[in-house]
Amino acid sequence: MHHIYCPYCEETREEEEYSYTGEAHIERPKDPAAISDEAWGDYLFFRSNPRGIHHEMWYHAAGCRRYFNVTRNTQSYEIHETYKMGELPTVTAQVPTPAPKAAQQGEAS
Amino acid sequence: MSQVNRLATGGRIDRSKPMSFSFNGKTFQGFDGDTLASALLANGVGIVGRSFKYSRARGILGHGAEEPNALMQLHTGNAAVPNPRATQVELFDGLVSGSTNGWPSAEFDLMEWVGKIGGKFMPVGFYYKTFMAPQKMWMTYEKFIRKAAGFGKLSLEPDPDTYDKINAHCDVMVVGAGPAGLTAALEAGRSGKRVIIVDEQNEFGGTLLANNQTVDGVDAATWAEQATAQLEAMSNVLVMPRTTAFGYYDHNFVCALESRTDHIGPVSASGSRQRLHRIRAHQVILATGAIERPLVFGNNDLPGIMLANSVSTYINRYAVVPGNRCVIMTTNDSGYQTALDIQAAGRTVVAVVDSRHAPDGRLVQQAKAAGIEIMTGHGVIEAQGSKRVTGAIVAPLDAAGDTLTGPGKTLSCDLVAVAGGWSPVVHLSCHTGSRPVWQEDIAGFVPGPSIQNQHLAGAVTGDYKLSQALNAGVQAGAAAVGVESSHVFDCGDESEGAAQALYLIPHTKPISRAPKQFVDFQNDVTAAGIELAAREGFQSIEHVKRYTAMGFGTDQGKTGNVNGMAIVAKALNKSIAQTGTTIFRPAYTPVTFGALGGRDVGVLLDPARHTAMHPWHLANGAEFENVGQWKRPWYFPQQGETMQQTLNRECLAVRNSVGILDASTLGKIDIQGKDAREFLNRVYTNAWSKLAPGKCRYGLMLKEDGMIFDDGVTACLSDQHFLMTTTSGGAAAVLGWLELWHQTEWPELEVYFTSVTDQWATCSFAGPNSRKVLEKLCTDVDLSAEAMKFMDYREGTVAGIKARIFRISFTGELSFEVNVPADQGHYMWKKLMEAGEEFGITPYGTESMHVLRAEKGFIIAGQDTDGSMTPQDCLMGWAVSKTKSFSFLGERSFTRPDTARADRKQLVGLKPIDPTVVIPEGSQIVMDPNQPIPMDMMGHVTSSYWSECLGHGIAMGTVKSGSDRMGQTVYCPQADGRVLAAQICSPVFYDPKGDHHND
Amino acid sequence: MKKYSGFSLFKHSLSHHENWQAAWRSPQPKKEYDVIIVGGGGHGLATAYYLAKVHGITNVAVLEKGYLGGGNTARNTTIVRSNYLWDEASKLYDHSLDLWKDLSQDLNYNVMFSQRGVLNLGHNLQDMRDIERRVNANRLNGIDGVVLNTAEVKEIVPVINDSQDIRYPVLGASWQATGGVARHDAVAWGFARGADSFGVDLIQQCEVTDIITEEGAVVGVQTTQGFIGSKKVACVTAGNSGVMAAMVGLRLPIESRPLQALVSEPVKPIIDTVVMSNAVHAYVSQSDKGDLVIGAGTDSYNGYGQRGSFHIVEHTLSAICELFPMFSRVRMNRAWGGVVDTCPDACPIISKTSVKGLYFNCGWGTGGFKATPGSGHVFAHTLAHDEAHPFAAPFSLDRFNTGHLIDEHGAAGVAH
Amino acid sequence: MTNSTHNAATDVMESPLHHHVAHTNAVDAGVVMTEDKFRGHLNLRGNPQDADFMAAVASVLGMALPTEPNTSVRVNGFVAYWLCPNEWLLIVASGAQGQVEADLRQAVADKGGNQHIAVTDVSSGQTLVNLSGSGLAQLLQKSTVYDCHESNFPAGKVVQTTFAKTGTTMCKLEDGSVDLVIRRSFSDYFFLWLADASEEYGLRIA
Repeated sequence: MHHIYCPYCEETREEEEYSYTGEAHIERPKDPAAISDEAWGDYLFFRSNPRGIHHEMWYHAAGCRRYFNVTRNTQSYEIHETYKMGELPTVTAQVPTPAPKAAQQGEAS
Repeated sequence: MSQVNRLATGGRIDRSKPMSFSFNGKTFQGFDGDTLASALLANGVGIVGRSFKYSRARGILGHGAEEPNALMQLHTGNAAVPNPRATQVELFDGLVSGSTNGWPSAEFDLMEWVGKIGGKFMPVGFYYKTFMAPQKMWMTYEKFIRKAAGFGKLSLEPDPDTYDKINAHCDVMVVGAGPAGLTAALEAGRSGKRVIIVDEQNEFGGTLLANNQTVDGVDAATWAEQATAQLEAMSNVLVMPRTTAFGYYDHNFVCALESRTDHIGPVSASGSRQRLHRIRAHQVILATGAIERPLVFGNNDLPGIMLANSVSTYINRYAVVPGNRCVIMTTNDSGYQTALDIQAAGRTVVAVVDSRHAPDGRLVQQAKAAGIEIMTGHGVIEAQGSKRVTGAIVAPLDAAGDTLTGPGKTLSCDLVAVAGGWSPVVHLSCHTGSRPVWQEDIAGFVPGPSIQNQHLAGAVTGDYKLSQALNAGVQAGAAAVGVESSHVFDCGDESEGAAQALYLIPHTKPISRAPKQFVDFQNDVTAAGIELAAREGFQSIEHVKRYTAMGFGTDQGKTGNVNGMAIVAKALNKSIAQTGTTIFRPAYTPVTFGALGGRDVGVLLDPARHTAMHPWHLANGAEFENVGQWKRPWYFPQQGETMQQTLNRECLAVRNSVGILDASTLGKIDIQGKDAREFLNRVYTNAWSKLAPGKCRYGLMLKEDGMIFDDGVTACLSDQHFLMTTTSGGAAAVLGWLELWHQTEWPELEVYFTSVTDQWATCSFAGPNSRKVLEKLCTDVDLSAEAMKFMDYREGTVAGIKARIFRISFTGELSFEVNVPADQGHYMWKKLMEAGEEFGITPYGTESMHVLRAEKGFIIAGQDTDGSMTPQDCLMGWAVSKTKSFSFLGERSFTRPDTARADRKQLVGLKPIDPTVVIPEGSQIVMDPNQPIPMDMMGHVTSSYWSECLGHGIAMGTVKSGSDRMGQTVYCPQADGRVLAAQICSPVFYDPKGDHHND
Repeated sequence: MKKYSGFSLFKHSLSHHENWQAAWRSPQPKKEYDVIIVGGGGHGLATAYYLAKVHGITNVAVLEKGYLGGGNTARNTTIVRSNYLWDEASKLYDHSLDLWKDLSQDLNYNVMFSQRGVLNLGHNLQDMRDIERRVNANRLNGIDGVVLNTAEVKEIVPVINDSQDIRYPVLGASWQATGGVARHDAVAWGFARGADSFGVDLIQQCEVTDIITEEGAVVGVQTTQGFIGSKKVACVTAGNSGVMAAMVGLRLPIESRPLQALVSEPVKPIIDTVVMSNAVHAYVSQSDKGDLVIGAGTDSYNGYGQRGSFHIVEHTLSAICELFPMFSRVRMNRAWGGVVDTCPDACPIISKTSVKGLYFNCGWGTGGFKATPGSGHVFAHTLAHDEAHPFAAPFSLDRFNTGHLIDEHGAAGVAH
Repeated sequence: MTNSTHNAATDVMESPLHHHVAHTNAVDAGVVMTEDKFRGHLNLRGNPQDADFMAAVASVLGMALPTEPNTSVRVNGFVAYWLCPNEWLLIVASGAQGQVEADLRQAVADKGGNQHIAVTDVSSGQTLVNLSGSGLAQLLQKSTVYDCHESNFPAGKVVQTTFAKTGTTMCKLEDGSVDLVIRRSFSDYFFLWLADASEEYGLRIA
């Protein structure tokens, strides 16, 4: 049961007030028409999904209705920091997650 | 029967309050302060149940949460409670109890013979090795297996009790009110911080209540009473007896179950039976103590074989001595205390059998001085008896306790008290993912490192001395509130000799041939079973657990696990540290479903949302439909009407005169700001740059994958002010969606969103006479066809109320929607009904609305779309702009290979060939109904109705390349064998040119 | 492999069960294998079994970081059914159901597959439309299923609350009589024993720490027991698939979420079938031991902790008490969590990757147990032929780029 | 621009909780509920860093908007709740919301009119409920996951959080009672919950 600090309400609140909304820092391509189907598919669906440090977005649905970022360990569920939209994390994984690159299909199938 | 084992004096029972209770149909007497277990033992009841697999007679082993055998069936009728432990049931007058197993009774169980004979063929894992052929027979075998399933029995009637929940917050949560918990709470409480202390028992004190020691010169039990009174006097401390902390979750969230009325009667007379406390604590102190381990030897499950510490507890706390001639089997000094207690109670100690060769502790000396016979370097290798222990075979052991060094002899006895060492209660600390650590010196697991703000105190750390527990509690309490304390308690001489780590006592025969040596009593897991599992390759402790079912019982292995792990380790030639332990999961002790569900049942299961006009709908006989959380009128039947007759009447009223619909449930989002148009351009498929104030436009909203997510009409109230409508079920999701994009991607856009769903009540009235109705109530807006065109928006006064008027239509008829502040919604509705009376204004519900819109081919997002439909699939390419400079959400996905395919399923109209037929919604569509199964399915029917206005059935459905198949006949094979044929057509069945709504 | 039977039990009882042999060997890893399967859960073991049995490929290692069948196989609510909506999914799951029917005999291991029937309840009109649609699709695909009304549901589950005045009344259900439950651990053990008997090496306590590639092709894996070579590496690691993919710099369309389940104390049999309700998030059956086995919803966040948040369990049990008002007096014995690999379309990935010789079988989300034999069977084909089995072909990774998703939860909301 | 003014005629207006007055009122009730009906509720959005905006609002309300999270300001019958860094709930006298909205827009326009603001009348979509009594603390514990202990929820504090299975904005008052903002469509559920949760203390509708 997470206890999460909302950087806008400046209080730690119960998990029930929030909803999780996915990996953070995934930027929408500036010119979607210009990118390949692979790159678009990657943006839509492919995620880093690490075991360990994860930067993710939560929505303070029952509170201030702000989205914000959380750096959380997906194994221990420890929350290292929460930070506002547009800010960058200060706690990052020692071994960085791989650069975005979709696992693509071989030709045969 | 008299209380043969009850002592005349002593204990914490109230002899002035006798209580009568029944067990397996017989009536007994006990006292206030008894547990069902202590009362049964007082009355000399030995057999309390039968074992699960072998139907062996079982008696009470322990005195608390660890009890594996004494599972009861309590109360009768709808109050029946299956499976509570007799050791945790407080006695009350009139309590009705019984065993959960045994046929015809627990005392004389015929299944015992099946177990005795069949048991030989039922080693662990035997199910996996047989009953395989033929496969179909398994269900038949299983029927018999299931007959033996389960312990207690549930009533078939609904539960008469209620359960509720409390959210609590504190600075310090103390789990356990034994010596360590009490001093921890006292220390923390003195700081003035908010403290909660819980204990599963009715009385605080834990081991202090059955202890002969003194605390700072005060008798232990008296000290506990004083400490409890001090805590109760602190306003910042919440003292909760009968409350079990059963789960420890992340970020110091602890769940505790408070039993509020179980000790009073079978059903709660008023208030809740149990209350779940959801506690968020800054600091948690676990003072959960330790549980004594039994030892594994032949027939060690016979009634009359008990934990030594439990025997002492029954004597000291309940004034019950559960036997006359007692053998104590011990591996450490604590067994000697039990011997002294038995002797003090006036019963015979036959011998203390100590596996150690040269014990010399303080208690050993006391026992010697008391003249108690001590057999050092010996072990009980087998118990004798059938329904109760009658003797113990004792044999000499080598120093390691591995091998017998001489012949055995039999000691006659009716009670064997077993002291096999202690297992700290590490359960809660495991719940948050911390793995327990084996500590060789105490031969037990202690809590491992944790990332929670967690402190440990007392026996849970493997330190069993009373003074240490009290002092550790002080330190934990001080640390939790950030102070220092130097208070040290004195409990006299507590010196003890070293304990021996012994789990299985060897027998003259190898394990596989020895009499059954039980490890897990509840699941009938034996040492031989564990050894067999290891032999068969189940080497991980988790495998052993799963293969043998060790630790799977309702006691979750509280007494048996460590012994089992030791036996596995030995079989594999590993250390216990290497073998490791299984993980304890919540709940520490079982928790009623009712308490976990709380009050969120019945009408409170989920909020039912109502519109301002809801009272009118109720008063006028509406049938309701659940739409999201909303209750919407489904149809308004009149006396004697079938549902179809109602729909026909409602639909014709709209087509021919005027009908009225409560459309308040549609989501409404107020959008203001300079960039509102730009924002709409990005989230909708169509263009919003040029929509003039006073105009409305329909919009489709897509997810980034290009699939329809929501739709609705948005009105331009002023140049920088829009009102968006969403589907009834989608309002919250759409608002979250808009905020997501605004806050995360486009914060530079100056736009604000505010939900106004609840602010506005919406009356939608449709039909050729709708203008006439509105004209009667609204004089300040020119409602003429020329002045107020289709998709126009005006502000005006309707029935004296400032209103927003929209000329939009979901029925294909001339139609208006009037929004008024919801406080006046009910009034507005009534005024419209009055005004419409002369035209026969007819209220209609969602079902007629569905029919009317289907006649016009309008989609319902979520019914005609399913998350896999693009606008093009719905033949709504007209609503998709190709000229917007910004690539709107979802646009890019249109050009993906699959989304761009020509043979995608498209939404088309379906006209049944037989006009009287209404094709069932959900029918699958095929081109050739005679093809063999599996058939090539082309799509399915999404919406289908009888159209009274058109005089035939109509339907919408998805069909592969549907728009290229106009005029083709498709077939819908039904489960009953009928094949319904339909012709593919435009989904617009009614007024294709739109003359009516433009009227 | 010594055959198990009632007779063998009798025979061994004469020697006090002292002579049973190990169900599988505990070999040291060889230097190189034809195929390495990473993940010794049900799906990985089934893959190994069918690779050997159907394709004759026996120089295979299954590498398991913990113990066999210790992941989601050990943690699920064991529901088996095949009444999925879309053709692609229903073919795959029905293929699996076919294999289930003879699995005990095939493996000579009683996996206790019990076809006690599965009900999927509908609580509102759209639920019922979806049920009709799915059952019709099932029927025309040759999968058994009928739509039941409330009274018919009540007949099958007499203890269900059939009142129409409750917040979300039971309006009806789909009923797949051939669905049911199986003994989850036995499935892993049966496949393990079967694979071992063909010579497959099952290596436990062997964690893969890296996947080694040369020139875009797999050459082996680095493990806690050293380097093991192979030109084909198949990852069948469920919730850990993202971690495996990251080893070669790939990402997957997968997020790993906690999925919680719980059991009650054993009580005398009270329900005979599997009852599932998506709308109120509750799934229940009763085991042969008497436990009520209950599945809860997925937590919304990513988590590898094998535990989720308490409120998910609370929510599920309020729904259970609403559906079965007498169950509120039964007690929860134990609750736990698995790590499920959820895909955007609630369908699996059975696929090659851009790295030659690297294959993934994952994304089964909350519904993988029922697919165990089918998943292994088709994946073995994919590995053996370096080309997807026809039933597996739609489940390739590139559907996320082409848009050819098989949207089971979008369409029917029944992903469990 | 919308100026929705309420008709004063009370038979025309129904508050969200109007039909619950017939509740069996307990003697010595531990929980007392009072609906403060028909107050004007305005949702206000704007940039608190924009001095012109803040000044404009202050000129209308006669008080500065609260900028500290979870706080409120209460002056001359105006109440302003902080909802998020750029959002406030203004509670004004019954029927005054139209005028206040117009005044706010005018005041902002007077500052140059370039401010990015939004004012939305939500008076009818929600209602203000006051809860008090000796059972209040426990009732709140049953109903919300927020820590309502006075050390965490002092007078004047405003919190948006859950209330049973719905949401609320609640404000602690000086007298120890709590004002709750309840959405209209959830008000029947709210009352069912309240009646159930307060049963052991007794409930009186004032």
